[in-house]
Amino acid sequence: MPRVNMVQALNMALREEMRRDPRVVVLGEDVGRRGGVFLVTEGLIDEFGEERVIDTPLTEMGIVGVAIGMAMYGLRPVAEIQFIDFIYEAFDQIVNNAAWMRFRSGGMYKIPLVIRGPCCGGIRGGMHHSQSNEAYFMHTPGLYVVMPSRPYDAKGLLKESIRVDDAVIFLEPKSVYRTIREEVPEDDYTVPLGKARIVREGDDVTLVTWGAMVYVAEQAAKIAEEKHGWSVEIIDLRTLLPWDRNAVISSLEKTGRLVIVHEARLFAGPGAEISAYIAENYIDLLRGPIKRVASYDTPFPLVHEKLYMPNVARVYKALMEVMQW
Amino acid sequence: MPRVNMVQALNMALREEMRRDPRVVVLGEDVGRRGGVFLVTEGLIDEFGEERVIDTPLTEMGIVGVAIGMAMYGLRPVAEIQFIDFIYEAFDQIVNNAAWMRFRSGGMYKIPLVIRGPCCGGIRGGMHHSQSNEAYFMHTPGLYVVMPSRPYDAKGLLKESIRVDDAVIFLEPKSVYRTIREEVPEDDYTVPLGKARIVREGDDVTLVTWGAMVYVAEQAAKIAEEKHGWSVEIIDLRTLLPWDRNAVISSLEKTGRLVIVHEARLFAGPGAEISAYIAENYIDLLRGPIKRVASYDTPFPLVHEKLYMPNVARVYKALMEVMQW
Amino acid sequence: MESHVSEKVDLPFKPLPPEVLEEYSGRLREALGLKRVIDEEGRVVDEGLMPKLPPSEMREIYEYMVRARVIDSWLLKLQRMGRVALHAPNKGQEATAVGTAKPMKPQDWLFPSYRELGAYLVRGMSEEEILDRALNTIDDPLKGSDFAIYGNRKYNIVPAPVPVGNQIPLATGAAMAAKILGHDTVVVAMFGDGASSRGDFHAGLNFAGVFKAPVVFVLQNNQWAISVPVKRQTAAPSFAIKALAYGIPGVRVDGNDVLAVYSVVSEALERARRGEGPTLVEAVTYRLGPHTTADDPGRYRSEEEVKIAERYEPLKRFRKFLDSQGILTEKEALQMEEEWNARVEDIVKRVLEKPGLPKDVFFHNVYERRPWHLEEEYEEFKESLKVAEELGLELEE
Amino acid sequence: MESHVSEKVDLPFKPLPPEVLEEYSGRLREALGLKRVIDEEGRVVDEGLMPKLPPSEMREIYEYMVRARVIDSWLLKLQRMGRVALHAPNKGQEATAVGTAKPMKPQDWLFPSYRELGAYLVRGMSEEEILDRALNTIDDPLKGSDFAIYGNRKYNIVPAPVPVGNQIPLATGAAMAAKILGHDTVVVAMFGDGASSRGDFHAGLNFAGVFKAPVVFVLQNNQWAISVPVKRQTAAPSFAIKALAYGIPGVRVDGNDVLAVYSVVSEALERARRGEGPTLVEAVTYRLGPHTTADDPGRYRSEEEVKIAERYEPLKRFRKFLDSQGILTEKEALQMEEEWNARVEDIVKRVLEKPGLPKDVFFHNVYERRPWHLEEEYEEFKESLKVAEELGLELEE
Ligand SMILES: Cc1ncc(C[n+]2csc(CCOP(=O)(O)OP(=O)(O)O)c2C)c(N)n1
Ligand SMILES: Cc1ncc(C[n+]2csc(CCOP(=O)(O)OP(=O)(O)O)c2C)c(N)n1
Ligand SMILES: [Mg+2]
Ligand SMILES: [Mg+2]
Repeated sequence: MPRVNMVQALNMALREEMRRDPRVVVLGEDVGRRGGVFLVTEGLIDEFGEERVIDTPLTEMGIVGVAIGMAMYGLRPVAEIQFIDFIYEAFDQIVNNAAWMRFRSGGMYKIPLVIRGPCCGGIRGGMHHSQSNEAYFMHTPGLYVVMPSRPYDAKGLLKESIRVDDAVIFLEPKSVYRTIREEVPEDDYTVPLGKARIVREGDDVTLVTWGAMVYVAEQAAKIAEEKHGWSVEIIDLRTLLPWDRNAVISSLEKTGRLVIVHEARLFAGPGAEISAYIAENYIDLLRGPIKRVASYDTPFPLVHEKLYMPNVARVYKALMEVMQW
Repeated sequence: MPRVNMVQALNMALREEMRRDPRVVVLGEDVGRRGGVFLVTEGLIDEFGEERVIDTPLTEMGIVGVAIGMAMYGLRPVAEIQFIDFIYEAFDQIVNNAAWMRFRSGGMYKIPLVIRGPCCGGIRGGMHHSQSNEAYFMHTPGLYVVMPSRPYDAKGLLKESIRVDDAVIFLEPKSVYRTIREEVPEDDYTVPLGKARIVREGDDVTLVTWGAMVYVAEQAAKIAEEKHGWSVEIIDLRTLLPWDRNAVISSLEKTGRLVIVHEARLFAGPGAEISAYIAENYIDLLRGPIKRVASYDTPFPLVHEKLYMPNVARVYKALMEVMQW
Repeated sequence: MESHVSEKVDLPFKPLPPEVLEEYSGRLREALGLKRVIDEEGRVVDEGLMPKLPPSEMREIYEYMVRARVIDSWLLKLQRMGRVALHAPNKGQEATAVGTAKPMKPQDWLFPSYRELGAYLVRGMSEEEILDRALNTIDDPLKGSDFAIYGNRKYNIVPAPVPVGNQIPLATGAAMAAKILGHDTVVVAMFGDGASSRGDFHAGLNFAGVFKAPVVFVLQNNQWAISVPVKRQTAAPSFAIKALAYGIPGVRVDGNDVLAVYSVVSEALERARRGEGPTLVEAVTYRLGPHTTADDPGRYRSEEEVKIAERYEPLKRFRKFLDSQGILTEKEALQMEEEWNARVEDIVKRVLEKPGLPKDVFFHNVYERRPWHLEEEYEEFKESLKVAEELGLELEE
Repeated sequence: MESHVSEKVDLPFKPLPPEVLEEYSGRLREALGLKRVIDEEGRVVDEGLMPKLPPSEMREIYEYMVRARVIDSWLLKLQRMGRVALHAPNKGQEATAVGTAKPMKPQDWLFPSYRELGAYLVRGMSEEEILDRALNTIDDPLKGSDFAIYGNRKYNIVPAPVPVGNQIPLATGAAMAAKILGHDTVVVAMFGDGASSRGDFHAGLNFAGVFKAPVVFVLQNNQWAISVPVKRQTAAPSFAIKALAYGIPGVRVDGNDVLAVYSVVSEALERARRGEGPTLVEAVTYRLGPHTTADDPGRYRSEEEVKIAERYEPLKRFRKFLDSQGILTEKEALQMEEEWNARVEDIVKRVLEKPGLPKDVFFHNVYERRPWHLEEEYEEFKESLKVAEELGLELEE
């Protein structure tokens, strides 16, 4: 089994799916000869040609709109948004057409579309190369929202996303693109949407997170363990819409304490739903209040991004707080 | 004091502000001769002329983008979105320019802009004339998000929104436009942003809501009172970003029970933040879990909308549930 | 690596070659002209553009226009009775709708806007289906999703979006897909003058030009976008000229002349089918009715204006032509209209009797499989109906 | 009620009058031609278009181009040293940036993109301020908000958006505001060929046409949008032709000929100032460097192509002209460049010593007044710094 990084794993997924199914096409800015600015689509144009690996004009509204039309007609497009921060021009297309065409048409048309792109901070990307905007999509029924944290999941989730018959927003934490390497099977496997992964087992606190925050959480958990002997169970949700309630509940049955960590902003952010849902429906499982750690409610700054995003100190502080209970 | 409906109150607010400050201009589709499709801008073109009451081409991206440029230059534009459901084409402009220009420019440019339009259901408007999409804007720092429920507030909040030096998303529940009439002063008064209104005092349950749901809440509260003698305190938040935490906490100090009712969809919706925030920080005030009542996580349907949105039965049911504690 | 040095780097620092100027001068003329086959009195003014159709088909075309007019007036009536949520009348624009759909093949796809009754009929949708849709009966193919839209996969008609114009890039995408799959399919997108201002128009036409997609864009310039006149929509002298911005041909045609629309759209369909790419057709027409049943045009346009526009009314005009050609007399035409009126009246009666959609209809067709939270909400929904019953609450009016 | 019967209802059913065709034929020629004052050897080819500038100003223009080149190369160096997050080199495009900004008046507003160093300098921004920005020192006027953007209210330069092109409708809006307020202000928006595909371009130019806004759009066609060549951006034969879609003039100019750019932009500014509305200027140029410091152009374009493009390099070309006119010898020009290089080196040293922005900088400038939840987060932030200290954690690298 090759040891690959996330970019390579994503590339494998695309290549395998394009081989398997001639209806799969890739489109976006610079996905062809350039192979994407992060090289996720590298080499695909050589194997599949310009008809299936399509460099487009510079408009996210156009890329997504055209991809929806392709999906309706019978292709299975994977549309790349060069940085997910640029997706807002396509917001109308995503909400009104990608997410709601099935409903609008009484179920006659489906949109098997993946909209994928690098998200999240940690590479000094500033306001528009760093965002975690999953909350906007989580509030949009008809979509799936996915974010892998490691190469294995990236490949399996992307393959699965290409196969489902609804539109998927597929967010790739770019700070992980080349930093994590692991063994990834060359066979055809998928990771189901809506299933979390237990990153680390533990009995004292449940820490729910996803994307690059998995690694920050691991560091904070290690410190907590070393300093206090607490064992932290870390759950990587992997899919945000729908999120894996059962995984969280099972863990809470052991721990009774919940910390949610995400890179998206706090206010009306993705963690709010999880926190509210658990406190509303599973209060009996909780020893004390839930704690969210998130980016602050400001635009994403170029400077001091590590202070802006959840960092080890902030996660550790949250663990300390919930362990009071 | 004249007894007016919300459309008239909004019209008064615009007229007064335009008289007071020559920098205030109105723009949007059909706002001129047509007076807006709901007549909120009726007659303004006669008093202020085509230069200040501007019928625009059909593009929300253009309306909002141009309005932002106007605001930067020194005007105080009020941009109408004909139905708030059509705002998504402008999402990039709203997030990246209206909300974040102050930040991007290190505080050098401010955007005194109001983006207003009819929202919410109840008039058989179907998928695209019924939405409550405040959650998308609540997750966007730099914005204020406002929704009045009655003519008096509509006038005072709109005037205040025109005067603040940040961008305001001003949502008008169209089912209330002509159904509620009340005395509205002809003088210059404003209602501050971020301050809730106690619609009805009560000791047993706190019901937090806004917009047209205030009236559904009132009916449900009446039934609960009649049937069980429970007294329900209803809080109309009026501003969602920021929301009036103090009003909610003071009420919870009495009641210890919280129901949140909104027309927006449940999942990752506006109520999630309020529910999560209270349960995370004020658990001691709560006798039992919070309950959210919201529209279902589907697109807004043309048929059976009264079953889709929170209705009296659903709110009553929620009150029953929290009164178990 | 494919170098594009010679055409791309050397060239840009020179004026474009004279052939380009010539080609675009020709396009400019088409974009600023007006193609017509018959004038407002039904007299033939351009034999060359006359579609080669047998009398029976001419008659059929007229019949579609009549049927569009008849069902339009019934929808208006039903809206006034409170049975239809909203209707966007197509009175005055029947020639464009029918002239566009008629030359399309069954495998072609149509992405209409909300004002194309004539086109739906031509593609096989029946009055009954239109009424099922408008009245949201149990047979509504779109299951009560939105108002004023019609569509059915059976006829390759994609239900329109209510947000103006966002079907345009979808049409381009479908056409690109058809091309990639090697299908003999052409896609047609219909929309209004107002839609031309949207980002979607820009993206849709630009992609179509770049990828030579087999798509025909039919812009119905009916002079108004609700109360906004075309001069407020664009400073360009025509909408067809916008095609030049995308490197595609743009043709301005009299949209109230069904034969001219038929001809121009036929040619555009054939170009697309031959692999020569997209065309923008501007059909100049006039909306004789209100924007929708919720509109009050008296606020923004004069009756005088409408009266002038009525001179160009497409049915009367085509009828005069048919009469003069001995294809259909005025009397036969009148009779045809009466017959359809009677037929539709019967259908209306029948459809009004049908039950509505089930109460839980909106819980379907959100996803292929409902996620757990929606499933939970569905359970809560069913319980809430019981609570309502217990309380004796009438939740719907 | 203003009736627009005669011009609006009667007219559309006719071809447009011949004057319109004539006017647009002229516009078509401008949009497909190429205005130049000097050729690549610096020889005058169009005396009529030669701006009437004294030698001192010609010299000054060259000096701005040199300064742009010098600061550009320093930013590249600093990026490679890891001190600048990202830089978008403007090498090869100096003539467009300087030629656009030079004829602007101080009260005019500039909405640039991220590649306009020459324009910032002309409007008064110093190398020191550029470096403060790029290095995010304590004096960074944009307070560490985003990379690769520059702006300052002092100079009426609005910091560019990193999302390509969304400044275009803002520019139109500012111009409309200036017109409403009766100010003698013209607004200039600069952007690339790629930006022309965005909905914002469409909306911004369309509004400008409809409202005759005093705005000049300078589209820098540098042949590439990262790896996407212009033929993939549009099927139109030029970008200037897109102006016709908005009823405004479009002029294609040699963007590597600073005198031609100066002339064409001057004229467009004057038109706007006279109340005659907007102009689209397509400046044909070439990006000689990588897209940004994160790019690898070897993946998508050949060195051969870049070599050909270098023949048109704007500094050398203008230098030849200045030399031939006796305004500035090649030697003086070289010396000028060395001087600036030395000067900037000193500034760089000084700026590198400056402290950075305070840790809490991002909590400012979100709102005029921080709402309570952000205030709470600010408190949490301060505490988290203490926790980090206690733990001995180094949070920033
Ligand atoms: C994105 C969007 N904005 C606004 C509206 C409200 N609206 C409905 S139809 C219409 C005018 C459309 O004009 P046009 O495109 O010319 O089509 P017509 O109605 O004349 O056929 C407007 C503004 C909408 N439906 N969608
Ligand atoms: C909306 C948006 N999409 C994608 C990008 C990524 N991106 C940055 S620059 C660029 C190309 C821009 O090309 P052009 O407009 O020609 O300007 P140039 O860089 O050539 O000066 C792209 C795709 C972006 N910044 N914004
Ligand atoms: Mg119209
Ligand atoms: Mg470019």
